[in-house]
Amino acid sequence: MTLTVLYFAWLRERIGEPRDTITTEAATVADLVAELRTREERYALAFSDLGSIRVALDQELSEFDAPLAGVREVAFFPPMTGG
Amino acid sequence: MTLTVLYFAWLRERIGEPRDTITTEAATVADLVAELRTREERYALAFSDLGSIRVALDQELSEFDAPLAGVREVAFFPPMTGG
Amino acid sequence: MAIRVQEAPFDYGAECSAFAAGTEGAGAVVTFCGIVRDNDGTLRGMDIEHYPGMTERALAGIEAEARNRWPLSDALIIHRFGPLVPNDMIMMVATAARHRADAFAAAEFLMDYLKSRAPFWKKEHSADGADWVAAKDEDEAALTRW
Amino acid sequence: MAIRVQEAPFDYGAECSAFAAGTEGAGAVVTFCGIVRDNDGTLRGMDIEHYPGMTERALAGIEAEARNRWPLSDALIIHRFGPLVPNDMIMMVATAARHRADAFAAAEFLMDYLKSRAPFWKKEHSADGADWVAAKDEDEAALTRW
Repeated sequence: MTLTVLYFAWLRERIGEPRDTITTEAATVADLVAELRTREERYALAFSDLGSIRVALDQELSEFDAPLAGVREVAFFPPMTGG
Repeated sequence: MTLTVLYFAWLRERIGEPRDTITTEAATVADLVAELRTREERYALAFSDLGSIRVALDQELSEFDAPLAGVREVAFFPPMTGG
Repeated sequence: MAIRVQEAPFDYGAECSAFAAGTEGAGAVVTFCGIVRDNDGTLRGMDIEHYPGMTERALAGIEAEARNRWPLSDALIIHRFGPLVPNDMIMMVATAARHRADAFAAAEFLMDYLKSRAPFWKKEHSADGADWVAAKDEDEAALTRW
Repeated sequence: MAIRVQEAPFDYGAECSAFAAGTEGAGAVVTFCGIVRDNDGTLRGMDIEHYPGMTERALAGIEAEARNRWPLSDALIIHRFGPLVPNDMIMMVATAARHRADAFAAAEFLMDYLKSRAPFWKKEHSADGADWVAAKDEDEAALTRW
Protein backbone atom coordinates (compact mmCIF):
# COMPACT_ATOMS: atom_id res chain seq x y z
CA MET A 1 0.00 0.00 0.00
CA THR A 2 1.01 3.61 -0.48
CA LEU A 3 0.76 5.96 2.46
CA THR A 4 1.11 9.68 2.87
CA VAL A 5 3.17 10.18 6.04
CA LEU A 6 3.12 13.63 7.68
CA TYR A 7 5.46 15.06 10.31
CA PHE A 8 4.78 18.06 12.54
CA ALA A 9 6.69 20.33 14.92
CA TRP A 10 10.14 19.08 16.05
CA LEU A 11 9.55 15.75 14.30
CA ARG A 12 9.19 17.61 11.00
CA GLU A 13 12.33 19.61 11.78
CA ARG A 14 14.42 16.55 12.66
CA ILE A 15 13.35 14.66 9.56
CA GLY A 16 13.71 17.77 7.43
CA GLU A 17 10.52 17.14 5.44
CA PRO A 18 6.86 17.79 6.18
CA ARG A 19 5.75 14.64 4.37
CA ASP A 20 6.81 11.40 2.69
CA THR A 21 4.97 9.14 0.29
CA ILE A 22 5.82 5.60 1.31
CA THR A 23 5.00 2.25 -0.23
CA THR A 24 5.03 -0.33 2.51
CA GLU A 25 3.72 -3.69 3.65
CA ALA A 26 3.79 -2.64 7.32
CA ALA A 27 0.82 -4.12 9.19
CA THR A 28 0.78 -1.69 12.10
CA VAL A 29 1.98 1.80 12.98
CA ALA A 30 4.79 0.21 15.00
CA ASP A 31 5.90 -1.78 11.92
CA LEU A 32 5.89 1.43 9.89
CA VAL A 33 7.99 3.20 12.52
CA ALA A 34 10.48 0.29 12.50
CA GLU A 35 10.73 0.62 8.72
CA LEU A 36 11.16 4.41 8.85
CA ARG A 37 13.95 4.04 11.43
CA THR A 38 16.00 1.98 8.99
CA ARG A 39 15.71 4.58 6.24
CA GLU A 40 18.25 7.13 7.38
CA GLU A 41 19.93 8.35 10.53
CA ARG A 42 17.62 11.39 10.79
CA TYR A 43 14.59 9.09 10.89
CA ALA A 44 16.21 6.86 13.51
CA LEU A 45 16.91 9.96 15.61
CA ALA A 46 13.44 11.43 15.14
CA PHE A 47 11.79 8.18 16.21
CA SER A 48 14.21 7.31 19.00
CA ASP A 49 11.68 7.97 21.80
CA LEU A 50 8.16 6.85 20.92
CA GLY A 51 6.91 7.98 24.33
CA SER A 52 7.19 11.56 23.12
CA ILE A 53 5.41 10.90 19.82
CA ARG A 54 1.71 10.72 18.98
CA VAL A 55 0.16 9.25 15.86
CA ALA A 56 -2.98 10.00 13.88
CA LEU A 57 -4.46 7.71 11.22
CA ASP A 58 -6.56 9.50 8.62
CA GLN A 59 -6.70 12.48 10.99
CA GLU A 60 -7.90 10.58 14.05
CA LEU A 61 -5.64 10.09 17.09
CA SER A 62 -4.54 6.46 17.27
CA GLU A 63 -2.06 4.08 18.87
CA PHE A 64 1.20 2.49 17.77
CA ASP A 65 -0.32 -1.00 17.73
CA ALA A 66 -3.18 0.07 15.43
CA PRO A 67 -3.42 -1.74 12.04
CA LEU A 68 -2.70 0.24 8.87
CA ALA A 69 -5.15 -1.65 6.64
CA GLY A 70 -7.28 0.84 4.72
CA VAL A 71 -5.36 3.85 6.05
CA ARG A 72 -4.21 6.53 3.60
CA GLU A 73 -2.67 9.21 5.81
CA VAL A 74 -0.43 8.67 8.81
CA ALA A 75 0.77 11.64 10.87
CA PHE A 76 3.45 11.70 13.57
CA PHE A 77 3.84 14.58 15.99
CA PRO A 78 4.75 15.50 19.56
CA PRO A 79 2.06 15.87 22.26
CA MET A 80 -0.20 18.75 21.28
CA THR A 81 0.05 22.20 22.87
CA GLY A 82 -3.02 24.10 21.75
CA GLY A 83 -5.07 26.70 23.61
CA MET B 1 -30.69 54.45 70.52
CA THR B 2 -32.03 55.64 67.18
CA LEU B 3 -31.77 53.26 64.21
CA THR B 4 -32.41 53.64 60.50
CA VAL B 5 -34.31 50.51 59.46
CA LEU B 6 -34.43 49.68 55.75
CA TYR B 7 -36.71 47.24 53.92
CA PHE B 8 -36.15 45.78 50.46
CA ALA B 9 -38.08 43.81 47.83
CA TRP B 10 -41.32 42.19 49.03
CA LEU B 11 -40.59 43.21 52.61
CA ARG B 12 -40.58 46.85 51.51
CA GLU B 13 -43.81 46.29 49.58
CA ARG B 14 -45.60 44.61 52.50
CA ILE B 15 -44.57 47.29 54.95
CA GLY B 16 -45.29 50.00 52.42
CA GLU B 17 -42.20 52.04 53.27
CA PRO B 18 -38.55 51.75 52.25
CA ARG B 19 -37.32 52.92 55.67
CA ASP B 20 -38.21 53.77 59.24
CA THR B 21 -36.34 55.75 61.85
CA ILE B 22 -36.84 53.94 65.13
CA THR B 23 -35.86 54.80 68.69
CA THR B 24 -35.52 51.56 70.60
CA GLU B 25 -33.88 49.84 73.53
CA ALA B 26 -33.83 46.46 71.70
CA ALA B 27 -30.64 44.55 72.55
CA THR B 28 -30.60 42.24 69.52
CA VAL B 29 -32.03 42.04 66.01
CA ALA B 30 -34.59 39.53 67.30
CA ASP B 31 -35.69 42.00 69.97
CA LEU B 32 -36.08 44.69 67.31
CA VAL B 33 -38.16 42.34 65.13
CA ALA B 34 -40.41 41.54 68.12
CA GLU B 35 -40.90 45.27 68.68
CA LEU B 36 -41.64 45.91 64.97
CA ARG B 37 -44.23 43.12 64.93
CA THR B 38 -46.24 44.89 67.63
CA ARG B 39 -46.31 48.17 65.67
CA GLU B 40 -48.98 47.41 63.10
CA GLU B 41 -50.57 44.49 61.32
CA ARG B 42 -48.49 45.05 58.15
CA TYR B 43 -45.27 44.69 60.18
CA ALA B 44 -46.57 41.53 61.88
CA LEU B 45 -47.38 40.10 58.43
CA ALA B 46 -44.08 41.15 56.88
CA PHE B 47 -42.10 39.56 59.72
CA SER B 48 -44.28 36.44 60.09
CA ASP B 49 -41.64 34.05 58.68
CA LEU B 50 -38.11 34.93 59.73
CA GLY B 51 -36.76 31.95 57.79
CA SER B 52 -37.37 33.90 54.58
CA ILE B 53 -35.75 37.11 55.84
CA ARG B 54 -32.12 38.15 55.99
CA VAL B 55 -30.65 40.98 58.01
CA ALA B 56 -27.69 43.31 57.52
CA LEU B 57 -26.21 45.51 60.25
CA ASP B 58 -24.43 48.60 58.93
CA GLN B 59 -24.37 46.96 55.51
CA GLU B 60 -22.84 43.65 56.63
CA LEU B 61 -24.87 40.44 56.58
CA SER B 62 -25.64 39.38 60.12
CA GLU B 63 -27.84 37.10 62.25
CA PHE B 64 -31.01 37.60 64.26
CA ASP B 65 -29.22 37.00 67.53
CA ALA B 66 -26.62 39.69 66.83
CA PRO B 67 -26.45 42.59 69.32
CA LEU B 68 -27.50 46.06 68.13
CA ALA B 69 -25.06 48.01 70.33
CA GLY B 70 -23.26 50.59 68.20
CA VAL B 71 -25.31 49.80 65.09
CA ARG B 72 -26.79 52.68 63.10
CA GLU B 73 -28.43 51.01 60.09
CA VAL B 74 -30.44 47.78 60.10
CA ALA B 75 -31.73 46.31 56.82
CA PHE B 76 -34.24 43.51 56.35
CA PHE B 77 -34.72 41.76 53.01
CA PRO B 78 -35.48 38.40 51.37
CA PRO B 79 -32.67 36.06 50.25
CA MET B 80 -30.70 37.80 47.52
CA THR B 81 -31.10 37.01 43.83
CA GLY B 82 -28.29 38.75 42.02
CA GLY B 83 -26.35 37.66 38.97
CA MET C 1 -9.78 45.74 39.53
CA ALA C 2 -13.09 47.50 39.08
CA ILE C 3 -16.64 47.21 40.42
CA ARG C 4 -19.48 49.07 38.78
CA VAL C 5 -23.10 49.11 39.95
CA GLN C 6 -25.16 51.06 37.46
CA GLU C 7 -28.59 51.57 35.96
CA ALA C 8 -27.22 52.25 32.48
CA PRO C 9 -26.58 49.44 29.99
CA PHE C 10 -23.00 48.32 29.44
CA ASP C 11 -21.35 47.12 26.25
CA TYR C 12 -20.31 43.53 26.97
CA GLY C 13 -18.07 43.21 23.90
CA ALA C 14 -16.33 46.52 24.52
CA GLU C 15 -15.80 45.58 28.18
CA CYS C 16 -14.31 42.19 27.20
CA SER C 17 -12.03 43.85 24.70
CA ALA C 18 -10.80 46.54 27.10
CA PHE C 19 -10.37 44.01 29.91
CA ALA C 20 -8.30 41.62 27.79
CA ALA C 21 -6.19 44.47 26.41
CA GLY C 22 -5.49 45.76 29.92
CA THR C 23 -4.24 42.53 31.45
CA GLU C 24 -0.56 42.52 30.62
CA GLY C 25 1.11 39.31 31.69
CA ALA C 26 -2.09 37.29 31.94
CA GLY C 27 -2.38 34.36 29.58
CA ALA C 28 -6.01 33.60 30.38
CA VAL C 29 -9.12 35.76 30.44
CA VAL C 30 -12.55 34.42 31.42
CA THR C 31 -15.75 36.44 31.17
CA PHE C 32 -19.32 35.70 32.17
CA CYS C 33 -22.40 37.60 31.06
CA GLY C 34 -25.90 37.16 32.50
CA ILE C 35 -28.82 37.92 30.17
CA VAL C 36 -32.53 38.42 30.95
CA ARG C 37 -34.09 35.14 29.86
CA ASP C 38 -37.70 34.77 28.81
CA ASN C 39 -38.21 31.09 29.60
CA ASP C 40 -41.80 30.64 28.51
CA GLY C 41 -42.39 33.62 26.24
CA THR C 42 -44.44 35.60 28.75
CA LEU C 43 -41.81 37.78 30.41
CA ARG C 44 -42.29 41.48 29.72
CA GLY C 45 -39.48 42.75 31.85
CA MET C 46 -37.72 42.77 35.17
CA ASP C 47 -36.90 45.29 37.87
CA ILE C 48 -33.71 44.86 39.79
CA GLU C 49 -33.70 46.45 43.23
CA HIS C 50 -30.52 46.79 45.22
CA TYR C 51 -29.17 48.23 48.46
CA PRO C 52 -26.98 51.18 47.50
CA GLY C 53 -23.86 51.24 49.62
CA MET C 54 -24.07 47.66 50.79
CA THR C 55 -24.03 46.42 47.18
CA GLU C 56 -20.67 48.02 46.47
CA ARG C 57 -19.27 46.81 49.82
CA ALA C 58 -20.48 43.26 49.26
CA LEU C 59 -19.08 43.10 45.72
CA ALA C 60 -15.75 44.56 46.87
CA GLY C 61 -15.59 41.94 49.62
CA ILE C 62 -16.33 39.10 47.20
CA GLU C 63 -13.75 40.36 44.75
CA ALA C 64 -11.12 40.73 47.50
CA GLU C 65 -11.82 37.16 48.61
CA ALA C 66 -11.37 35.93 45.02
CA ARG C 67 -8.02 37.72 44.76
CA ASN C 68 -7.06 36.17 48.07
CA ARG C 69 -7.74 32.67 46.81
CA TRP C 70 -6.36 32.86 43.26
CA PRO C 71 -3.42 34.77 41.77
CA LEU C 72 -5.46 37.13 39.57
CA SER C 73 -3.89 39.88 37.54
CA ASP C 74 -7.25 41.60 37.16
CA ALA C 75 -10.97 41.29 37.88
CA LEU C 76 -14.09 43.19 36.88
CA ILE C 77 -17.70 43.11 38.10
CA ILE C 78 -20.49 45.12 36.48
CA HIS C 79 -24.07 44.75 37.73
CA ARG C 80 -27.10 46.70 36.59
CA PHE C 81 -30.18 47.68 38.55
CA GLY C 82 -33.50 49.21 37.52
CA PRO C 83 -35.83 48.14 34.69
CA LEU C 84 -34.66 45.54 32.16
CA VAL C 85 -36.33 43.74 29.25
CA PRO C 86 -35.70 40.26 27.80
CA ASN C 87 -32.28 39.88 26.16
CA ASP C 88 -30.86 42.81 28.12
CA MET C 89 -27.55 42.11 29.77
CA ILE C 90 -27.89 42.10 33.55
CA MET C 91 -24.31 41.80 34.67
CA MET C 92 -20.86 40.53 33.81
CA VAL C 93 -17.70 39.43 35.51
CA ALA C 94 -14.22 39.08 34.04
CA THR C 95 -11.08 37.55 35.50
CA ALA C 96 -7.51 37.42 34.24
CA ALA C 97 -4.75 35.13 35.43
CA ARG C 98 -1.57 33.50 34.25
CA HIS C 99 -3.23 30.08 34.12
CA ARG C 100 -6.68 29.25 32.85
CA ALA C 101 -7.71 27.12 35.84
CA ASP C 102 -7.33 30.13 38.16
CA ALA C 103 -9.26 32.45 35.84
CA PHE C 104 -12.12 29.93 35.51
CA ALA C 105 -12.32 29.15 39.23
CA ALA C 106 -12.28 32.82 40.22
CA ALA C 107 -15.01 33.72 37.71
CA GLU C 108 -17.25 30.91 38.98
CA PHE C 109 -16.56 31.91 42.56
CA LEU C 110 -17.49 35.54 41.85
CA MET C 111 -20.72 34.41 40.20
CA ASP C 112 -21.69 31.99 42.98
CA TYR C 113 -21.11 34.57 45.66
CA LEU C 114 -22.73 37.51 43.97
CA LYS C 115 -25.83 35.38 43.27
CA SER C 116 -26.51 34.84 46.97
CA ARG C 117 -24.42 37.38 48.87
CA ALA C 118 -24.81 40.67 47.01
CA PRO C 119 -28.00 42.59 47.85
CA PHE C 120 -29.90 42.45 44.56
CA TRP C 121 -33.51 41.35 44.17
CA LYS C 122 -35.29 40.64 40.90
CA LYS C 123 -38.97 41.23 40.25
CA GLU C 124 -40.32 39.75 37.03
CA HIS C 125 -43.24 41.25 35.13
CA SER C 126 -45.27 38.99 32.87
CA ALA C 127 -48.74 38.94 31.37
CA ASP C 128 -49.94 37.27 34.59
CA GLY C 129 -48.59 39.92 36.93
CA ALA C 130 -45.42 40.60 38.86
CA ASP C 131 -43.43 38.28 41.12
CA TRP C 132 -40.26 38.49 43.11
CA VAL C 133 -37.81 35.84 41.93
CA ALA C 134 -37.24 33.33 44.73
CA ALA C 135 -33.71 32.41 45.72
CA LYS C 136 -32.83 28.88 44.63
CA ASP C 137 -31.59 26.25 47.05
CA GLU C 138 -29.03 25.23 44.42
CA ASP C 139 -27.54 28.74 44.45
CA GLU C 140 -27.06 28.61 48.21
CA ALA C 141 -25.69 25.07 47.89
CA ALA C 142 -23.20 26.24 45.24
CA LEU C 143 -21.36 28.23 47.92
CA THR C 144 -20.42 25.15 49.90
CA ARG C 145 -17.95 23.97 47.27
CA TRP C 146 -15.58 26.90 47.80
CA MET D 1 -22.15 26.63 16.60
CA ALA D 2 -18.99 27.71 14.80
CA ILE D 3 -15.37 26.63 14.58
CA ARG D 4 -12.78 28.83 12.94
CA VAL D 5 -9.11 27.98 12.44
CA GLN D 6 -7.36 30.98 10.96
CA GLU D 7 -4.07 32.81 10.60
CA ALA D 8 -5.71 36.25 10.77
CA PRO D 9 -6.27 38.02 14.10
CA PHE D 10 -9.78 38.04 15.52
CA ASP D 11 -11.54 40.75 17.51
CA TYR D 12 -12.26 39.19 20.92
CA GLY D 13 -14.66 41.93 22.04
CA ALA D 14 -16.61 41.91 18.78
CA GLU D 15 -16.85 38.11 18.92
CA CYS D 16 -18.11 38.21 22.53
CA SER D 17 -20.66 40.83 21.61
CA ALA D 18 -21.96 38.99 18.54
CA PHE D 19 -22.01 35.67 20.38
CA ALA D 20 -24.02 37.06 23.32
CA ALA D 21 -26.44 38.85 20.98
CA GLY D 22 -27.01 35.67 18.99
CA THR D 23 -27.91 33.38 21.87
CA GLU D 24 -31.62 33.92 22.31
CA GLY D 25 -32.98 32.02 25.29
CA ALA D 26 -29.63 31.60 27.00
CA GLY D 27 -29.25 33.29 30.35
CA ALA D 28 -25.54 32.61 30.68
CA VAL D 29 -22.59 33.27 28.39
CA VAL D 30 -19.01 32.30 29.26
CA THR D 31 -16.00 33.22 27.17
CA PHE D 32 -12.32 32.36 27.45
CA CYS D 33 -9.47 34.09 25.66
CA GLY D 34 -5.87 32.86 25.54
CA ILE D 35 -3.16 35.51 25.15
CA VAL D 36 0.53 35.16 24.25
CA ARG D 37 2.27 35.62 27.58
CA ASP D 38 5.82 36.84 27.96
CA ASN D 39 6.67 35.31 31.32
CA ASP D 40 10.19 36.56 31.79
CA GLY D 41 10.41 39.45 29.36
CA THR D 42 12.48 37.59 26.75
CA LEU D 43 9.80 36.26 24.41
CA ARG D 44 9.96 37.75 20.95
CA GLY D 45 7.19 35.74 19.42
CA MET D 46 5.64 32.39 18.77
CA ASP D 47 4.80 30.25 15.78
CA ILE D 48 1.77 28.03 15.97
CA GLU D 49 1.87 25.04 13.65
CA HIS D 50 -1.21 22.93 13.07
CA TYR D 51 -2.45 20.00 11.02
CA PRO D 52 -4.94 21.37 8.49
CA GLY D 53 -7.91 19.08 8.17
CA MET D 54 -7.34 17.18 11.36
CA THR D 55 -7.53 20.42 13.38
CA GLU D 56 -11.05 21.19 12.20
CA ARG D 57 -12.14 17.58 12.73
CA ALA D 58 -10.68 17.45 16.23
CA LEU D 59 -12.29 20.74 17.26
CA ALA D 60 -15.65 19.70 15.79
CA GLY D 61 -15.44 16.44 17.73
CA ILE D 62 -14.62 18.23 20.99
CA GLU D 63 -17.46 20.69 20.45
CA ALA D 64 -19.93 17.89 19.65
CA GLU D 65 -18.89 16.10 22.83
CA ALA D 66 -19.48 19.28 24.86
CA ARG D 67 -22.96 19.68 23.36
CA ASN D 68 -23.59 16.04 24.22
CA ARG D 69 -22.73 16.56 27.85
CA TRP D 70 -24.33 19.95 28.54
CA PRO D 71 -27.49 21.61 27.19
CA LEU D 72 -25.79 24.40 25.26
CA SER D 73 -27.68 26.84 23.11
CA ASP D 74 -24.48 27.85 21.32
CA ALA D 75 -20.72 27.36 21.25
CA LEU D 76 -17.82 29.00 19.43
CA ILE D 77 -14.15 28.08 19.01
CA ILE D 78 -11.63 30.31 17.25
CA HIS D 79 -7.95 29.28 17.11
CA ARG D 80 -5.16 31.05 15.27
CA PHE D 81 -2.05 29.58 13.71
CA GLY D 82 1.08 31.16 12.25
CA PRO D 83 3.30 33.86 13.78
CA LEU D 84 2.20 35.69 16.92
CA VAL D 85 3.81 38.24 19.23
CA PRO D 86 3.36 38.85 22.97
CA ASN D 87 -0.13 40.12 23.91
CA ASP D 88 -1.63 38.73 20.69
CA MET D 89 -4.78 36.71 21.23
CA ILE D 90 -4.20 33.06 20.39
CA MET D 91 -7.68 31.63 20.64
CA MET D 92 -11.05 31.92 22.29
CA VAL D 93 -14.03 29.79 23.17
CA ALA D 94 -17.55 30.88 24.06
CA THR D 95 -20.48 28.89 25.41
CA ALA D 96 -24.11 29.81 26.03
CA ALA D 97 -26.60 27.93 28.16
CA ARG D 98 -29.71 28.51 30.21
CA HIS D 99 -27.80 27.99 33.46
CA ARG D 100 -24.39 29.33 34.35
CA ALA D 101 -23.01 26.04 35.68
CA ASP D 102 -23.47 24.40 32.26
CA ALA D 103 -21.88 27.30 30.41
CA PHE D 104 -18.87 27.31 32.75
CA ALA D 105 -18.38 23.52 32.68
CA ALA D 106 -18.63 23.35 28.89
CA ALA D 107 -16.14 26.20 28.40
CA GLU D 108 -13.62 24.53 30.72
CA PHE D 109 -14.16 21.20 29.00
CA LEU D 110 -13.55 22.76 25.56
CA MET D 111 -10.36 24.36 26.85
CA ASP D 112 -9.03 21.22 28.53
CA TYR D 113 -9.62 19.12 25.43
CA LEU D 114 -8.34 21.52 22.85
CA LYS D 115 -5.15 21.98 24.91
CA SER D 116 -4.19 18.33 24.57
CA ARG D 117 -6.34 16.86 21.79
CA ALA D 118 -6.32 19.43 18.99
CA PRO D 119 -3.23 19.27 16.73
CA PHE D 120 -1.54 22.57 17.47
CA TRP D 121 2.12 23.01 18.41
CA LYS D 122 3.74 26.16 19.72
CA LYS D 123 7.31 27.21 19.08
CA GLU D 124 8.59 30.12 21.13
CA HIS D 125 11.25 32.51 19.92
CA SER D 126 13.30 34.36 22.48
CA ALA D 127 16.64 36.11 22.67
CA ASP D 128 18.20 32.71 23.49
CA GLY D 129 16.79 30.90 20.48
CA ALA D 130 13.70 28.92 19.60
CA ASP D 131 12.04 26.07 21.47
CA TRP D 132 8.98 23.93 21.03
CA VAL D 133 6.67 24.31 24.01
CA ALA D 134 6.48 21.00 25.87
CA ALA D 135 3.09 19.56 26.76
CA LYS D 136 2.40 19.80 30.49
CA ASP D 137 1.52 16.80 32.60
CA GLU D 138 -1.11 18.93 34.32
CA ASP D 139 -2.87 19.54 31.01
CA GLU D 140 -3.10 15.82 30.34
CA ALA D 141 -4.22 15.26 33.93
CA ALA D 142 -6.96 17.91 33.53
CA LEU D 143 -8.77 15.57 31.10
CA THR D 144 -9.35 12.92 33.73
CA ARG D 145 -11.88 15.04 35.61
CA TRP D 146 -14.42 14.95 32.77
